Amino acid sequence: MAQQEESEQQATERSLTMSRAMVEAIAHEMRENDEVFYMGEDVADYGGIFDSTDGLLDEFGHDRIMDVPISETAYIGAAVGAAQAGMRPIAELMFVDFFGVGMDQIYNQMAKNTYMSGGSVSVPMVLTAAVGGTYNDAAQHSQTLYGTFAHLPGMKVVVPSTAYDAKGLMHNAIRDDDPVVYLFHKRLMGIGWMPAPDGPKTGVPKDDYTIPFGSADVKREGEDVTVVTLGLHVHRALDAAESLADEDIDAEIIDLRTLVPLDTDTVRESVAKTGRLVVVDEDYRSFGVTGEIVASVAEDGLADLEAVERVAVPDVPIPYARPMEDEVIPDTDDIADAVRSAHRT
Amino acid sequence: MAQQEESEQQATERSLTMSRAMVEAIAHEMRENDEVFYMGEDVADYGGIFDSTDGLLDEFGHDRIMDVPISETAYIGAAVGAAQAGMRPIAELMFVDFFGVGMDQIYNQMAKNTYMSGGSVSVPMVLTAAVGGTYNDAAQHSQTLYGTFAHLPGMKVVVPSTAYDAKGLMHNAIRDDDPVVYLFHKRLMGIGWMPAPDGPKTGVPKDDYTIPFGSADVKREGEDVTVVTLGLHVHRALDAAESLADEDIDAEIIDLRTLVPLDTDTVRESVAKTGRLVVVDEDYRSFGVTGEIVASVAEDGLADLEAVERVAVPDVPIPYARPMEDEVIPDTDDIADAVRSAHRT
Amino acid sequence: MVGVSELHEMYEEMVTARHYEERLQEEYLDGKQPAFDISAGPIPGELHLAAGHEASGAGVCQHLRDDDTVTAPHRPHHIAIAKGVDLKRMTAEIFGRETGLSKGKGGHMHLFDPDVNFACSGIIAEGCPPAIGAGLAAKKRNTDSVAVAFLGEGAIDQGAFLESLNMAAVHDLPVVFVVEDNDWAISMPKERVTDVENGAQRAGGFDLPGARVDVDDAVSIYDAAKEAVGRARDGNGPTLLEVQVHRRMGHFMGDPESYRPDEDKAAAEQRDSIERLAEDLRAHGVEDTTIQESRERAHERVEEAIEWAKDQPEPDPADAHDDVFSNPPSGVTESDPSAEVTGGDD
Amino acid sequence: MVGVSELHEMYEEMVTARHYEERLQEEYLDGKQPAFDISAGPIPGELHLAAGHEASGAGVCQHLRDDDTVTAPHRPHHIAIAKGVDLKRMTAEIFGRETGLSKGKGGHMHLFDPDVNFACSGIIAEGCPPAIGAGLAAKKRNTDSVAVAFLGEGAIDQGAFLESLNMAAVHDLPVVFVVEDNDWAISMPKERVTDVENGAQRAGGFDLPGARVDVDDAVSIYDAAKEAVGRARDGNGPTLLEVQVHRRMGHFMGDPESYRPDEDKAAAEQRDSIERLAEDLRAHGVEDTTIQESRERAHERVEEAIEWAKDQPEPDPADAHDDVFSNPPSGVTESDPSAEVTGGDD
Ligand SMILES: Cc1ncc(C[n+]2csc(CCOP(=O)(O)OP(=O)(O)O)c2C)c(N)n1
Ligand SMILES: Cc1ncc(C[n+]2csc(CCOP(=O)(O)OP(=O)(O)O)c2C)c(N)n1
Ligand SMILES: [Mg+2]
Ligand SMILES: [Mg+2]
Repeated sequence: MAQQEESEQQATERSLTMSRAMVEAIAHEMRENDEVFYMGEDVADYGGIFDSTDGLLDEFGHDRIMDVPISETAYIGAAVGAAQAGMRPIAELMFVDFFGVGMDQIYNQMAKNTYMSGGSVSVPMVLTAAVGGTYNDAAQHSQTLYGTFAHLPGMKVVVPSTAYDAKGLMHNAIRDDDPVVYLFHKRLMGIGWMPAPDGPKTGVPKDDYTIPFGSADVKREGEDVTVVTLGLHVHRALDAAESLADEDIDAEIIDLRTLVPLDTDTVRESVAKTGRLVVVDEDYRSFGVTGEIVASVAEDGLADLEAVERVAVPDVPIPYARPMEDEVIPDTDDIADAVRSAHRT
Repeated sequence: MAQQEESEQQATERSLTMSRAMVEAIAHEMRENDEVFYMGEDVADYGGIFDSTDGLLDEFGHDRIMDVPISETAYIGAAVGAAQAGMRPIAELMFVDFFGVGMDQIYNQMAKNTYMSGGSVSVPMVLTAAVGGTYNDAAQHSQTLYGTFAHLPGMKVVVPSTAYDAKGLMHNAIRDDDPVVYLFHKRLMGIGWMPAPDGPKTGVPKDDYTIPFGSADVKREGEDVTVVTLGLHVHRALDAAESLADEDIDAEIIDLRTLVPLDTDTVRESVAKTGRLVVVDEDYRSFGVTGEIVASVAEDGLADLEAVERVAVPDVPIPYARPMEDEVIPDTDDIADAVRSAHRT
Repeated sequence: MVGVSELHEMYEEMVTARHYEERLQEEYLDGKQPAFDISAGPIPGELHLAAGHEASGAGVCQHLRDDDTVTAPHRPHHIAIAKGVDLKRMTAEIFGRETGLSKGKGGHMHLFDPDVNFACSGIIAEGCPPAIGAGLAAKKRNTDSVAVAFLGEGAIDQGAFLESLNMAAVHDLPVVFVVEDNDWAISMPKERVTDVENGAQRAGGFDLPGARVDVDDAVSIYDAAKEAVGRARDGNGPTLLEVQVHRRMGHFMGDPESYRPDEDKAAAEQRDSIERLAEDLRAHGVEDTTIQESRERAHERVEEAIEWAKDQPEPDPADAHDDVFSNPPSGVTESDPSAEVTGGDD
Repeated sequence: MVGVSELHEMYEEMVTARHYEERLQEEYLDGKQPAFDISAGPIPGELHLAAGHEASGAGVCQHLRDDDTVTAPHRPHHIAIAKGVDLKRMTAEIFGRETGLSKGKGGHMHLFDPDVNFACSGIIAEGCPPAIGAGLAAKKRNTDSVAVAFLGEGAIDQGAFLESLNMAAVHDLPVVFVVEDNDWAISMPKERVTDVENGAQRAGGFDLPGARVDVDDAVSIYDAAKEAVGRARDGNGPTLLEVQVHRRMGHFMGDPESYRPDEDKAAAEQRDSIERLAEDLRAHGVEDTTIQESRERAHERVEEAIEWAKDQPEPDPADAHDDVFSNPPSGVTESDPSAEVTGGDD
């Protein structure tokens, strides 16, 4: 009996890496629904360069875990066509940095067909892509491009930061009737050769569950400064909050989880409390996520705002060498500095 | 004598449409420099669908005004290669909405090669593209996409609003050693079949002259509210200012002219004076230009800010039918309303 | 061999399509004369008419069922008519009315009729990948539906098309690519943009069968399409088919066509596939009066559709905020017309 | 026929390239063993080594001058060496040092050496359009320089390549496309992604000449490239050339290659183009000692470059803010290291 309870406990509270959690959701949906399939480069025998499909080939075979030619336009567009025919394809863009070779299908077809058809057509597909730097892969393989996708209407944009969220958001993404861009950060996946920080590996229920889009998660409550962030930088912000606590600065950390829809309510409520806003992301600084969050608070909560700081990649491509990559990707110290500065104001 | 003076006066103060002014700059640069050439679809015999190359074929022939296959990736990339070889190509993307078929060349090569080479390579090319709506061309042919290009580092982004600026900015664009994205608004060009408003047709000196990038133009001085805008909406904002003047609201209108580099100084100075900021553009509202302008002021001039309003295309693709297109593209009334609302605060 | 009743069907479709374009031209230019202003008149936006392309739509779609998918490019009307798209709602869409296929949101380059699996895209060649996706879905579901992607000869230089040929071939998808060669891509003649005279030659590089129909003739196109669609339906993979058609009007309405030699335009007008098909019908013993009746039915159908469309209400401006998503997120105020929208006209 | 001195040059280049990759492998894995952590060790980032591809770089570049342009893909070292890229600065770049070709900003997939007109891109097939642009520039300037785009066999399904074939053909550009067929695109064997066994077949669809060298042999590649480069240099237009090579190491360092049959890997290791070329040299009467001297010179050159590179300083973090533009706008504070940069480490 005790043993069974323990294993049940384990069953619901196993710790999984983000990649295992994501794969578990995909496998579940594929079991439940014959119309779900996965297309991408090296997703079959390799299991996804970043473990996004690891193990799926064995259960589902090459017909449902499909390696495709290096023709992003053709296969992402094929996903659009299959989705419009009622299937639920998942198409993987190996690195988000490659969006430019398939962007017309992503944006002019996938994202717009529902609107351009006046709603008579739906495009229930998921576009997955690996994002992020921190391992010196340089300018064409290290970006997050969060802002680029969030700016263009017609796509829901999901950025999980933990295994628990990755699973629940993936269930939601596959079941959603709209195109969802699901951006997973390489550094969070828990890949053998790219050690993750501690945070993303979390307890994950075995059963399926969904996390609704548009609900930000308050990862840490705090009274002094609101830090809004997502992806890898949730963990860096939490680390910063720990060290700031020693200085009696109490930071509230908000993980947006989805950019479209954007949960501005949670952000505004927090700023109403703290009066100080620091936005942190791993995308380029200008014309992107940090600007939007600041502007959305300034529009409706200007009176609450006493200080604003943005921490992001300066407007330069990601450099290769370590000292320079470290320089441009915000780290815990950069976040702590910004919070201190906001707190001083 | 008097007659000669008059004709000199005429010569320097002829009124030109924006398209004539743009073509005049291109022709001048092509005469001066054999390395300048123009590539695009229908730029030769047709003269550019939006008159961007009208008349150039006659003087320069098919070798320098080149029609190319409908292969945006190939010919924009060819421009990158020719530019790296030291030529000064101008490549035209017929509508900016088609960026997705050539975005990898635009962004991963054109915009990044200088940085990725540590500065050993330059890419002195101009990418021209027609932008904008107001004539019911629907979701795939009506966008400005200002924010998308401005967000991604490595490109200078130019948006002229008058013939005078169009010429001076084009001279600068062709002479600049970096990739310049030159976005001309169809509605401003003065095309026979798409009547322009009054503003863009201006006096234009016959000689060549440059307008430096990164210098916003205060189109109208005012004490009460700062309106920051660009492109077509400069003229709509000026119209709004006229009607607001009758209500004793004195709006200052700033034309950004370039998004990269961005002249935040002029904006901040103006807001320091007025305390009220309205940002107007014809791009999608979220994660774009309006957010950036608001955030950049909030960061450094929060204390000055008493009111903030954004007027932009809501986050929907551009609809076709007139009442709906009119609904989503900001008009003079929308701008006036926003200024009033900011003024009231 | 094609039977007389099928000839007859094609004929009526082609007459419908031709008359449709002529009538749209009239309606479009109404209000745009003498000075052509793209924003004036009852039909907004660009308009690409397909007069001279009718044989392609009719000859190919004759082999298609409602469950077969078609993707069409910016010049879609003749194909839509042949595929059985609801003519009234399509016309209402072109006039930008609320009861249009897309509630007025799409316009003439973005016609979607899920009932007959018809879709468009205004981006050159970008209808090809969704077509192979429809083919992939058919294959996965083990049905015998097929997908047909139509494109212009100017589109055969675009990556989206070329990648699609390869992917269709390697996955043996039930897809037919139909290239409508009207000799022009706006102002660019084919020989300026590719060295290949026969677009079907592209197929060889990917090991799928390619064929070209050199005459603008519905029966020849019917025959070639029969083979291609049959191959797809029987599970034998994709085909690339190029068919010669003619552009009888400008690229879009308002096109001065000053780049186009007069002889070329005149020749396009002479080689009339509709007249040719009428002769075929006569050769099959169909009476002139019967042919005339067909014409009249077609004309009536067009008039009815246009009349109906013009009677339809304009969309409510606030509708612009709907339909971004099939499943709109509850938190997104921007697409909620009742919310305050600063960019709007409320 | 190739002369013995050219054979000898190629041999030394190939040995240099092979030893270079072997040494980089060692350096790269240093610090990444026993647990492979991509962020550890002296060489950061991904590393795609070209052992087994040497014959292609040497055989093709033997015909090139400094003023000819080469674009290479993510697996560029052997090509760079054959093209005469500065080996020391290239190595410093790979080690991420300040004196690297790109001051440490580019890394091994983004090697640029304008002195010999060499460039790379890590995006599949996207080096092709810039190569045709270099060809276009040569043609416009009336020089006899040529451009060569290298790509892998996995890249022949990508639009950028296919569009480039067409544009090079229609403008008769002095360009050679060299497809290095190593049988694999990461884990995907060629037959999974295209129906065409011979990649050069793609050429037929665009009316440019195509040729394939079926054996991983420097002399055969030299001969085929001589014809192709000669054609371009003589103003007779582009060629598509596919050459068989072998991937002796994983796709990138750290690739478990569990998808790859042991026999395939073993076979790749057997068919060694370097050994083959040594035999050719011997057949031409070159002494073993001379060959051995070549090898030693090559090894020394590599060791020197690596030693030099490892001695070079790391870049200053603040340098990250420079070089976005050749002509930095004065108003842009973000790329000014002296300005306050919140996203930085200052
Ligand atoms: C990617 C892209 N580039 C350019 C255009 C602009 N454009 C619209 S139609 C057209 C010509 C198409 O020619 P073709 O494919 O032969 O079709 P046709 O118009 O002759 O029927 C062009 C260049 C576009 N819609 N999409
Ligand atoms: C557009 C694009 N898609 C995918 C990738 C990821 N990728 C890098 S190398 C590679 C395989 C390339 O195979 P091949 O062209 O045969 O070259 P090889 O690695 O065998 O030398 C892939 C898919 C990429 N870099 N760019
Ligand atoms: Mg055509
Ligand atoms: Mg390969």
